[in-house]
Amino acid sequence: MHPEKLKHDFEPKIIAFVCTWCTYAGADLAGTSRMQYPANVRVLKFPCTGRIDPVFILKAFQQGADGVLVSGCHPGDCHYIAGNFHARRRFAAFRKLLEFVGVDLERLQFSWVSAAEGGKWVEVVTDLTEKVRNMGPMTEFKELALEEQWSGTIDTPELKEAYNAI
Amino acid sequence: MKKKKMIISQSTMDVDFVRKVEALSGTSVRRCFQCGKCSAGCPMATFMEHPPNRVVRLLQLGQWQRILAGRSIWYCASCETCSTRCPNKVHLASIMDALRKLSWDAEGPSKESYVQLANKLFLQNIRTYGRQYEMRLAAVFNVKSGQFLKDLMLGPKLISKGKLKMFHSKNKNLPEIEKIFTRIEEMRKKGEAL
Amino acid sequence: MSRIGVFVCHCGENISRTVDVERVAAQVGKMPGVAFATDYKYMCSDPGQTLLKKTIQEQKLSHVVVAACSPRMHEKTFRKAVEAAGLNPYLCEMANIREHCSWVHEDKQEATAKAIEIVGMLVERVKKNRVLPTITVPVTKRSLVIGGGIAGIQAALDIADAGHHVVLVERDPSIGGHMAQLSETFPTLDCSQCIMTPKMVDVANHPNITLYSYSEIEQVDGYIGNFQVTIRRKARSVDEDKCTGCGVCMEKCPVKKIPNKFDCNLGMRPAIYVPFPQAVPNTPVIDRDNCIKFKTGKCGLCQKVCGPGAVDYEQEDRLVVEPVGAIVVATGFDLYTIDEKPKGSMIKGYGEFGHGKIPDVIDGMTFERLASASGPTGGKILRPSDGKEPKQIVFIQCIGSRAREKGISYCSKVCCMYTAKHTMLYHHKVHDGQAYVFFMDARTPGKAYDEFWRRSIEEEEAVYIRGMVSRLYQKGDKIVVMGSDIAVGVQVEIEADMVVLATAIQPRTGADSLAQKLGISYDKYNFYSEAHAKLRPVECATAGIYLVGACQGPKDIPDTVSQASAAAAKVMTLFAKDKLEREPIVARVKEAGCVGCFACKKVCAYGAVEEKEIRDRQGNLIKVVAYVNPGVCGGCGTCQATCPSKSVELDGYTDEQIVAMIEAL
Amino acid sequence: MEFVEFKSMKSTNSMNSTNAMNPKKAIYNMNETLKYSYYPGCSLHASAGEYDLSTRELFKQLSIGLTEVPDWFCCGATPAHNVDELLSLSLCAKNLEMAEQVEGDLAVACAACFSRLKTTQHVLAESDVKRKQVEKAIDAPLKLDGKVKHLLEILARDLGLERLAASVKKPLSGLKVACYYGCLLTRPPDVTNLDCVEAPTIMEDVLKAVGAETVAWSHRMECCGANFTLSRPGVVIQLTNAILESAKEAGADCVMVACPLCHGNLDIRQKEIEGVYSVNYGLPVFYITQLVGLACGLTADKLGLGALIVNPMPLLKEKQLL
Repeated sequence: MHPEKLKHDFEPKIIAFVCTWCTYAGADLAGTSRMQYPANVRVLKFPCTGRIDPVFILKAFQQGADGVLVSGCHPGDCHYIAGNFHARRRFAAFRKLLEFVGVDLERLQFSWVSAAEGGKWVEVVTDLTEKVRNMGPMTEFKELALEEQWSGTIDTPELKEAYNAI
Repeated sequence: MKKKKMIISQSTMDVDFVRKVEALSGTSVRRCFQCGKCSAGCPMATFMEHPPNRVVRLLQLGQWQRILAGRSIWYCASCETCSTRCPNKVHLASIMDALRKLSWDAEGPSKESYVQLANKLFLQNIRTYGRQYEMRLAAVFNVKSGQFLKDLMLGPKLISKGKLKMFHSKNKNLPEIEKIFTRIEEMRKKGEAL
Repeated sequence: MSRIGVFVCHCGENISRTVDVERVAAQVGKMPGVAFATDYKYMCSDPGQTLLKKTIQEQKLSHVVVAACSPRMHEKTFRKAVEAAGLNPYLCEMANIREHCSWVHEDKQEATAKAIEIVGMLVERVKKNRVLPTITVPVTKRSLVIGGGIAGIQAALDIADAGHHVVLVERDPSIGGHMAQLSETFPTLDCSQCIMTPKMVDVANHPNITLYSYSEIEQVDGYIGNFQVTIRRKARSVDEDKCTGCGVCMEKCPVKKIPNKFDCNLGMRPAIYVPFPQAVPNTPVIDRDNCIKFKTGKCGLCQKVCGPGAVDYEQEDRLVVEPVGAIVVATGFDLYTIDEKPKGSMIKGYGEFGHGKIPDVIDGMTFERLASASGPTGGKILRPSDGKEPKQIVFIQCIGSRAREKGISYCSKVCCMYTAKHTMLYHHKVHDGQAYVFFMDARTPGKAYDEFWRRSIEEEEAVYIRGMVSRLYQKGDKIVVMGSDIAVGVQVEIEADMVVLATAIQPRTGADSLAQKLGISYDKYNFYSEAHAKLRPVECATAGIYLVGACQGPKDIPDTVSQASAAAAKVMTLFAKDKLEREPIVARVKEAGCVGCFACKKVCAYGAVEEKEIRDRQGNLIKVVAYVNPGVCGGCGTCQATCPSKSVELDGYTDEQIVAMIEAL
Repeated sequence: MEFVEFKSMKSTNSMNSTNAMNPKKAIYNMNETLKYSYYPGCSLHASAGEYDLSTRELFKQLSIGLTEVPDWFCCGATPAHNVDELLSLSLCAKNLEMAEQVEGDLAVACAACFSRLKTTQHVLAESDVKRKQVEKAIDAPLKLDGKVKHLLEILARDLGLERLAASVKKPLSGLKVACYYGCLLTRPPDVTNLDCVEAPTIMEDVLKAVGAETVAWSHRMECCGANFTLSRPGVVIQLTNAILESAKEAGADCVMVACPLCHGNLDIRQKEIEGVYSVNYGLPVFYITQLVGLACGLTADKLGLGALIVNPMPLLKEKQLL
C-alpha cells in the first residue's frame, strides 16, 4: 500500500495514553515491523491504564489535542492484575462528564492493544486520526477560553495566592 | 505442443492486468502459496491444460496471455469447490469469472468457442426474451456450432414429456432489461466500470 | 535551574534516514533548561556511552534525555551509564524516536517535526524527575516449574542440580508430557521412552525437587524473587505416601473399558489407573466420573484389595502455598484434532476430511501410539477400524497449520520431520506397504534434518507428492484421497487403507487463563510472548518468569531441551544474588493530605496498602492514614488515579511529570 | 470499512443466533401462517415444469402461501456471472427489488438462482464500488435486507421438521434415497449459509421427517457439470456418471435433487450415460417437492411424476407408495 501521499488541510493532534506492558510494546512492535501510520499521534507511557487520571484527558483536550486515545491490555491480561478493570470502570463514568462538558465523545477512544498486536495499533491510530480529521479541529475548549478568558494556567497573582493558600 | 520459454522481467510481468483481475474478483492472487488443493478437488481439472493452481501461478507471474490462450478458464464449472476449500481464502471461482470477462472483452483469443458461444446465446436470450427457453437455446446453438444432430435423440422425448415449450409469451419487463444492458454498456464506455 | 543534556542517536541509519537528527539536536538545544544537545551515530555503543558520561561531568548536567530507541530496549543501559557518571539513574529519560517515529513514518519533514515534539515532551518530563533511591528486596532461592513434560523436567533437573529447590507442578497424574507418548524421535530414531523415563525417575528421586502431580496453579501473588504460589492438589483418591504402586487395585477394578487418553483413546484403562506403566509417580488416580463407587456408592473394591490402605474416597482437593523466587512456564501444546469445531480452538473444522468421523483417518500422535512398542497394539501398525495392517498409507501435511482461512497461519514446525519419521517407522514395520506423503514444502532446518528427510525418500521409499488433498471419503473399506501433484500438474487419486493427518500444534487449552494468573502476555493464538524475540527468548516481560518449550511457540525436542537449560541458567543467575534491586517505581502516601478513606486500599491488587496510625508525642491518636509497603507495591499507580485527595503518588509517574508532558504539546 | 465489518458481523450473528445451522431445533409458532413471494426461475417454466407444479401443490397442501413475483426475469445464471459479473449482479438486484413488492421472504426453487441471488446480496453488501455501479445500472436504490430462502430451508426450518412430520399421510418407508446437493446449495458457505458446507444434513433431515431412508454416499456434493450441458455434453456425461455410479453403489433406490439443472443431467441424460458406459442404473430422480408431496398424500398427477424421464412408477409401486 503506497498510495501517493495525500496532503490534508488539517492535521489533527492525537494524544495516546498507553500502558507500558501491552500497548506501548505493541506500538514498539509496529515500529520493529516497519508498519506505517499517520504521524499525528504522541504517546504518553504509563505503567498501567489504572494510573491514568481522567484529569489528564481533560488536560490534553485543553492543551489542544483534537483526539485522545486510551489503550491498555486486554481485559484479564493486565500486568498488574486488575488495573485495566479499574480504569474501565473509571472511564465509563468519566465519559458522561466529558459529554456534559461538551466534548464530542467520538474524539475519545478506548481500545485494547496487546504486546503482540502491532497491526492493531496501526489500525487503531490510523482510524482515529482519520475520524478526527473528518471531524475537524476541537474548538470547544478554545472557544470557551476566548469567551470567558478562562485558562488552564494560574496566571493572575490573586489566583496564585488563593491556590497557594489551599 | 511446443512450449515457449518464459522470459521474466518487470516489463513482461503485466501487473496492470493482474490488478484488474484482483479488482474484479475482489481477491488477491499473492495470497496463494501453491498448495494445489484447488486443483485436487476441481471436477474439471482433467479437462484443463492449466489446472486451477497453475492459472493463479501464471497470474502471479503476470503471464495472462498464456491463460487466455488456453481453454482452462472456459472449462471452469463455477462449482466453488476451490474457493470453499482454499486455505488462504483465494476466491478462485471469482478469479475465473474475472478472467473470462477480460478474455470476453478482448474478443477472446481462446480456442474454446463452444462454451463462449453458449454463453453468448444465453445472454442474448435474456435480452430478447427476458427468460431462458431451452428449446430455442439448444436449436440456435446447434445451428451456430454446426452440430445439427447433437442431442437430437433427446428432443422428441422431452417434447412428449412437456419439457420443451415451443411457444412463449414476451416478458413485460423487457424494456427494463434492455435498459440495464444499455446502462452497463454506457458505464463501461465512460470508464465508470470495468 | 536544571541543566539538561539531550543526546540524539542516529542508530546507524535507522533513525537518521527519516529523522533529521542534527535539526532535532539544534531545536531541542534552544529549549529552556537544556544546557547541552548533540547527536551521535550510536549512543548505545561504548564510545557513545563514554560521550554521555564525559558530557555529564564536563557540562555538570542535572538531567539527561537520550533520544533513541524504545526505553524497553535501552533504558537500563543509559540509566546505568548515567549512574556511573555520578547522577541518580532516574534523572535520565529516553525519548522513543525510533520505534514510534523513524520506523513508522516515511516523510522526513513530518518525522523530524514529530521527533522534536517527542524529545520536547521528555525534556519537560525530566525536569520534574526526582532522585529515587534504589529498593532492594530479598530473593527466595526456590523455583517453581509449571508443566512436567520434557521442557519442565529438563529445567527442573538443571535448577535442582545447581542446588536450588524446585517445585514441579504437573496437571496430569504423571509427568512425561507428550514426549512420553512418542514412539521414536527424529533425526536419530532414539526410542523416546528409553531416553525419557530415566529423566522422569531422576525427577522422582531428586532431593531438591518437590513434585506435585495431578495439580494445578490456583493463584500467583508477589513479584520477582518473592512469589507466593497457591497450588491446587486435585483429589487423587489415593494417598501418595502410602501407595506402593503394586497395581492390584487396577487389576481388580471392575470398570475396564475407559478409553485411555494417553493412548489417543485406542487403548482401554480401568477407573483407577496410571496412564502408562512407567508413570511417575507410580501412584494410581481414581477417575471419579467413571468410578462405580463415586457414581452409585457401591463397589469399593479397590479399597478392599489395597494392602497399605492407600485408597481414600474422602480425599478432597487441597491448596498448598509455596514461596518461590522464580517461575518457569513449560505448559507445552495440544494437538489439533479435526473434529467438528474443537472447543477453544480457532481452527474451523475439516469437513472435507470427514470431521474426524472416518475411523482410519488419524492424527500424528495416534500414529505414534500405534508405532510405540508400549502402545495399545504393541508397536504394530494396525487400523483402528478393523485391526488390519494398512498396505497403502497416506500422510497429509499442514492440517490446520499454514491455513489462515482455517484459523491459524503459522507453521507447526515439527510435522515435516515427524512425518518423515513416520514413513520410516511404517516402512520398517510393514515391509510390503507403501507410504505416500502430500506436502507443500519440506521444512527441515536443523542439524542432520534434511538428510533424514531425504533418507525417508531415497532409502525408505516414501513417495512424496507436492500438492494438497481436497477431500477424503470412505469407499468400502478404503479411503479415497483426492489430491494433486502440482509438479506434474495432474490430479492424483489414491485408495488408501489409512490416512495420517499432520495436525497443527496449538497452545494448551486454558493457556490464556494461566497467563492471566501469572501476569504474562500472549499472542492471538495464546502462545506466550517472550520479552524479546532474539535477545531475551526465554524471559517474559514480567520479571522472574521464564518460558520453555511449545507454550511459547511450536518447537521440537532438541530446541525445547536447549531452551529449558537456558531458562534454568537464567534462574540460577537470579539466584546467584542474595538481594535484588528493583525499580523504585512504587507509590508513596503524602500523609498530610491523606484523610484515611482507603479508596486506594480497595483498588490495590497487591494488598500493599496498610493502615498507619499517626500519634502525637503524647501518644494520642491523631488520624489513621494509608501506608504503601514498598516491597509489596507492584507500581501500577491505580491508587493514585483513584485517590480523591491526591495524596498518593507513584514515583516516576507523578502528576507533575505527566502534566508537564501534556503541556509540552 | 466500518460498514463492511458491521455487515459481516450481522451475517455471522444470524448464523449463530438463529437455528440456521441446526435444522433440528426449529422454533415455530403453530398458529403462524407462512407466506412467501416466489421466484421459480426459467427452468421451472420450461424443462422443469414438474418441479414448479409439485412445489405449488405441496405448498398448498401445507397451507403455505406462495405468490409468484410478477414478470420476474432470468437471474443470468452461470453464463452471466461467468463473463459479466456486473450484468449478473444487476439482473439479480432488479429481481430482488421486484420481489420486495410481494409480501414475505423470497422462496427460490432452483439452486442456481438461489446461489446467484444470495451472491448478489453478499457481494453488494461487501463492496461499495460494485454497489454503486449496480444502483446505477438498475437506476434504483438497493435493498438487500429481504431474505432469500431455498425451498429446503422453508420446509426444514420455517415450517420445521416437526410440523412437516405431522403433515405426513403416507410415510415413504422403505424408500432408500440418495440426496444430491450439488454445488451451489452450500458453496461458498459464507454466501449461502445453508448448512455445514462439507457435511450438510438438511436434505436428509427433511426426508427422514417424511419417513424415507437416506443412504450415505460419497458424491452427493460433486459437480454434475450443469454449465456445460449445452456446450460440452461429453463433460457432463463423465461427471454425472460418477455421481450415478456412487449413488447406485451406496444402495440407493433413487436420487433426490433440489435443482432443475442437476435434475436435467441426472434424469434426462441418464439413458445416454447408460449407453456410453454400458451400465444400467435405472435410478429415478425426484425433486424434493415430489417426494415430500408424495408423503403428504398428493397424487402422481399433481406432482408431475409422469414428466420424469426415468420412469419412477415401477419403483413407487414396488414400495407400495402409489
